Amino acid sequence: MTAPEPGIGGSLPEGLALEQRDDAPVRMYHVSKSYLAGTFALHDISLSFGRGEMVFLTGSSGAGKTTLLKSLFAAERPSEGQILVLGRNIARLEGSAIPFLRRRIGVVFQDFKLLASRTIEENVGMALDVLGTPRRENRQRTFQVLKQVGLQHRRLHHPLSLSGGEQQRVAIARALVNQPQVLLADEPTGNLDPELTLEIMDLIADAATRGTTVIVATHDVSLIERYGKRTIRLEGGRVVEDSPATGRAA
Amino acid sequence: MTAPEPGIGGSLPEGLALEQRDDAPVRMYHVSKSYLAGTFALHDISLSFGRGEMVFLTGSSGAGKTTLLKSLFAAERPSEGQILVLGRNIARLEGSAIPFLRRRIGVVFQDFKLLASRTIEENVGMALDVLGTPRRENRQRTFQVLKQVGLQHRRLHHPLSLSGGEQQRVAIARALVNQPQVLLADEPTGNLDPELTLEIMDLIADAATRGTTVIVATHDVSLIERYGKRTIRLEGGRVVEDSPATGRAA
Amino acid sequence: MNRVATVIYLLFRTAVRGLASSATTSSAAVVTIAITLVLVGAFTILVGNMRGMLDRFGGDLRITAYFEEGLDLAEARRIAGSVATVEGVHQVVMVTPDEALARFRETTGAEALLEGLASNPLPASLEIALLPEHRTERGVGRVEQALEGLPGIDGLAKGQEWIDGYARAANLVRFAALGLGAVLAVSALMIVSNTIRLAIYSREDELDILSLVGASRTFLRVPFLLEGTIQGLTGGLLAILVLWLGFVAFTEPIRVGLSFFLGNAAPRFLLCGEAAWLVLGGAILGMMGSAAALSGWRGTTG
Amino acid sequence: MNRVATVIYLLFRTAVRGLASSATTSSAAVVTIAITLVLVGAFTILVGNMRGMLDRFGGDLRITAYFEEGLDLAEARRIAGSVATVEGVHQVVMVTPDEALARFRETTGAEALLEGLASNPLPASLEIALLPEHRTERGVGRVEQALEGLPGIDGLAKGQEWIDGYARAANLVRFAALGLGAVLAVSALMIVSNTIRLAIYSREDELDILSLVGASRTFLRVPFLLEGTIQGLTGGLLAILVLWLGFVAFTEPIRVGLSFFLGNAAPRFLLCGEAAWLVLGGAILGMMGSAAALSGWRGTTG
Ligand SMILES: Nc1ncnc2c1ncn2[C@@H]1O[C@H](COP(=O)(O)OP(=O)(O)OP(=O)(O)O)[C@@H](O)[C@H]1O
Ligand SMILES: Nc1ncnc2c1ncn2[C@@H]1O[C@H](COP(=O)(O)OP(=O)(O)OP(=O)(O)O)[C@@H](O)[C@H]1O
Ligand SMILES: [Mg+2]
Ligand SMILES: [Mg+2]
Repeated sequence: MTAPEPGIGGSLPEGLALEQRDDAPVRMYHVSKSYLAGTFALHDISLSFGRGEMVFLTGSSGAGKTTLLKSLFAAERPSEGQILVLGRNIARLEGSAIPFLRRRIGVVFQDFKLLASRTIEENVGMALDVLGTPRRENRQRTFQVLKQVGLQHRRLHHPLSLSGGEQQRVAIARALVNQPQVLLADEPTGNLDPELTLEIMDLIADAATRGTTVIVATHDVSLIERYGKRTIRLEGGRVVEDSPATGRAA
Repeated sequence: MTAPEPGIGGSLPEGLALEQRDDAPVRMYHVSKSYLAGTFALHDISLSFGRGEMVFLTGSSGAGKTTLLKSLFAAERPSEGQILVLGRNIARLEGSAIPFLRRRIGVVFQDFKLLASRTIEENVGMALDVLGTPRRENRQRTFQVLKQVGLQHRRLHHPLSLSGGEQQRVAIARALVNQPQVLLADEPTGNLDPELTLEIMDLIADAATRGTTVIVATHDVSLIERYGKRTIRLEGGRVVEDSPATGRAA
Repeated sequence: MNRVATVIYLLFRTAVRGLASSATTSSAAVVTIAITLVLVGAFTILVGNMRGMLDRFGGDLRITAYFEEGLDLAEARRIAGSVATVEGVHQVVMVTPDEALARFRETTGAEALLEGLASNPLPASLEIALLPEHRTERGVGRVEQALEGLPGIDGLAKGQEWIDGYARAANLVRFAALGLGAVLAVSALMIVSNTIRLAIYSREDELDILSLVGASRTFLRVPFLLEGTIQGLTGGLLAILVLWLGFVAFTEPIRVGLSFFLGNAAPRFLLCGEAAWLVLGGAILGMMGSAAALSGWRGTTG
Repeated sequence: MNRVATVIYLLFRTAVRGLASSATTSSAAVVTIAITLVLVGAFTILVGNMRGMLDRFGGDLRITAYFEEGLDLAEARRIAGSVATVEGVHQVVMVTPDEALARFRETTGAEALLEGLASNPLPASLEIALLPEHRTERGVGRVEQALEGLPGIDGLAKGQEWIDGYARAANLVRFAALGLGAVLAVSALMIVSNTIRLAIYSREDELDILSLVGASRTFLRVPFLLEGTIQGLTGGLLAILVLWLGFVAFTEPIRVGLSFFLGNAAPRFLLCGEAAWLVLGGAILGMMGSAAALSGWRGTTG
């Protein structure tokens, strides 16, 4: 598939598609990213993700899923192209504006990125601290979200004393706690057993029904099949497949 | 299931079973592990793993899989019970003997444990360095195993510039490079796509056919079904199922 | 307003948590800072005491002006009065011929020299003491010059060796204090900032993760600056404590030895102002060290 | 044998890689060590030069022994010879009455004193210089005692003020050097070991991972000890360089000022042995610091 040009022109069906895109919280135009000269982690990617949309991002190891997600919260700058997230152009964003953008985006990192020196509660509350949330509210919301991922009883422990799957759930709780407008989850269930995977994915899907744009990178084919959401497949940094949600007409 | 007592006695079928266990490289007798008073990460586990045997360890998040594996390479000491690995009693092993045991065990850590400051080649070669392997042989074997996991072209890069799946494969390469007698793999395919998962699992299964005792902790049901090997299910630190390989009579 | 209070609370809490969670690193840093400041403090105490000694020591320095023979007392008084107004003169004492003779007998063993004399051949003289800052060759020169023209003054004895010796010693101490003091100050600055830097290096992950969850520049940096300041402050207080203990422990047993060159003056500890500067300096150094370390941290945006 | 060579090669390679991979941390540690050693070195240079000055300064110190009037030259020589054998005596010079008179005229302004005399009333004397380590009240006392019984000696002039001044200054410098030197040595030890400790804290993951892949105690520790040693060594060499540059840069412009109290002696840098000790000390401190840091590391076995 070829990516549509940004702008206003085009035939009616194109125009409709563009209209949907124009207020989409996440839009990528011809984005390329090259870490090493001559190779591309992302290659000319144009995609748009609507409000309340939930999308699966799949593709083999090294296809560029993580890089795509990183570019959306300004952890990597694209080598080429424009990225609009919540109305801001990431390619042109000043360093000082990045934190404000990130506070509206929840991220589940592939490697969790929990602070070993802080308790679970503190790790999750961190996402509220940076917003200046009052103490009491912070504790309440942290407790709530930890309960949702089934870890409220571990809230005073430290990440290193948690199992892999428990750590992953803490990472998910931190991404959800401040009710972000965009939720990026990188392989969020790689360390969870099948039942927990469904529970957690339901939590994530819930966020989408509340209007959050959700992008989930995953290798789990059964998960993709089960949810029947829009699925984008990357291969060598290119979009090789963009199948709409099975609930909608193709 | 109740665990058989260690020792020589018992009826004929028991005796046979014991005979198999007596030269098994990995044996656990009534092993319990408690991190926090009153809770058990492992509870009265007695298991034995034979030479060349490949076993899947499964169970929900926090069931004790990682703890079981850790106890086998002396990263955690059991609170109770005896563990015999390659003829050594881990519960009684002096600190100075631990490195010698670990050099004969390959481990794929759930969180990879790669050194960010060293190249891929150095990370893999590390397992040979500790054996005092000459430089030339080290490089050859490192290259060979990196090729097997499809990463020989990245050997001079650093772990942080690799994708999650690539890092996982480096961790697997490091566990395989010194041809260990026991291979412990903790969720080794959590970050790999389905095709790569099979390729890598074949590599791991190959080690078993060469006589290595292989224990793989995984949540991936399709993997367990596909290989049809002996599968042990943990729940709350107890063995709740120990189904033999489907190739053998139950 | 409530939000600002919350943010300030959070910044402090983050700093305190940071200190608590990296207790080993923090305490290593605090110890290093304390040691550095102990050095600075010990040096200050030493120089302070040496200055005091030199002052007392130099207080014995005298220029003697001999009067012409037969000068009457009133005239001698007048001259003494005018000498007292010369710049750098601290005190003028008149010595009569009899006093001079008594002293001469005492200080030289050469009594034979005076045995054959019927009358006292020694003249009356003025003993001129200088202000501390004028106890130099130049200061002496100035007095000399002022006395030169005066009628009734016959000659001068400058105790040249004394002046030389004193000026040398005083310069030596001043020069040493200045040189070592400068080296020490720069060293303290670099050691403290380097130590805090090392302490922060081991926590880069913290900076990375906070930045990834959307911590602003302020939220990211202020807690670390606070931590550095607290560490510096603690180091400073610790240094004062160690210095005080050391001072008490050391000066007591060697009081006898000390009294030899301190006279009956007591060795003095840091002045209040000096101690305050030491603690404040620690805090400032700690903060500056943190700032330097933070400026070296490259954020998570490529 | 080949295996041993391989292991040694690996240990060194691991150390070098460790240094390279933690370049910022390592260089911060090296700089801190260098600064600490610069302090120690600057102090050594200063004390060395002060000692030198005091020696020259104290070289002027003389005890004068006056002969009885009319003693013949041969007898005076004999006495001089026996005085030269007294413990602590460095040199004995005989001063004839004529020389004494010339000097007296020069040093005191009180020429009037001698005008009325027909013959020279001053006796011949011996000027006795003491060895540096005997220029104390005790040393003078010993000479005094030795001279007391001798026939032909009429009296002694000790230049008491001189001795007091000199002894005070010398004690001051010695005491200060000892005190500050001790504080400095302990500080250097702690700063270096603390710095290396901080540098290692930021690399605990490395220790953990190496231990998990089966690194023996030796393989785990030796590279870190080597790293510490190399850092200490580099810091020591750097310190020597900085000191030398500082020495050259500072002594030249203030040579005039220096010559005032150094006389025409040149200020001296560290002696070779001192410099070697500084570098060696750095290496030893670095190694000890690593050892301390490693002993604080709790392994991966629970
Ligand atoms: N910092 C970096 N420097 C150099 N190359 C990088 C860097 N980060 C990623 N890459 C490379 O870019 C490619 C895409 O990486 P990315 O992490 O996006 O893959 P992915 O789709 O997330 O893979 P996985 O499923 O294994 O996590 C990979 O080949 C990776 O090695
Ligand atoms: N160091 C520790 N201190 C305290 N509790 C611990 C520690 N390590 C593990 N635990 C707890 O022990 C239980 C078993 O942990 P383990 O890591 O073995 O689970 P797991 O089966 O590997 O789970 P997962 O599939 O999520 O990796 C968990 O509840 C975990 O929180
Ligand atoms: Mg990825
Ligand atoms: Mg686990």
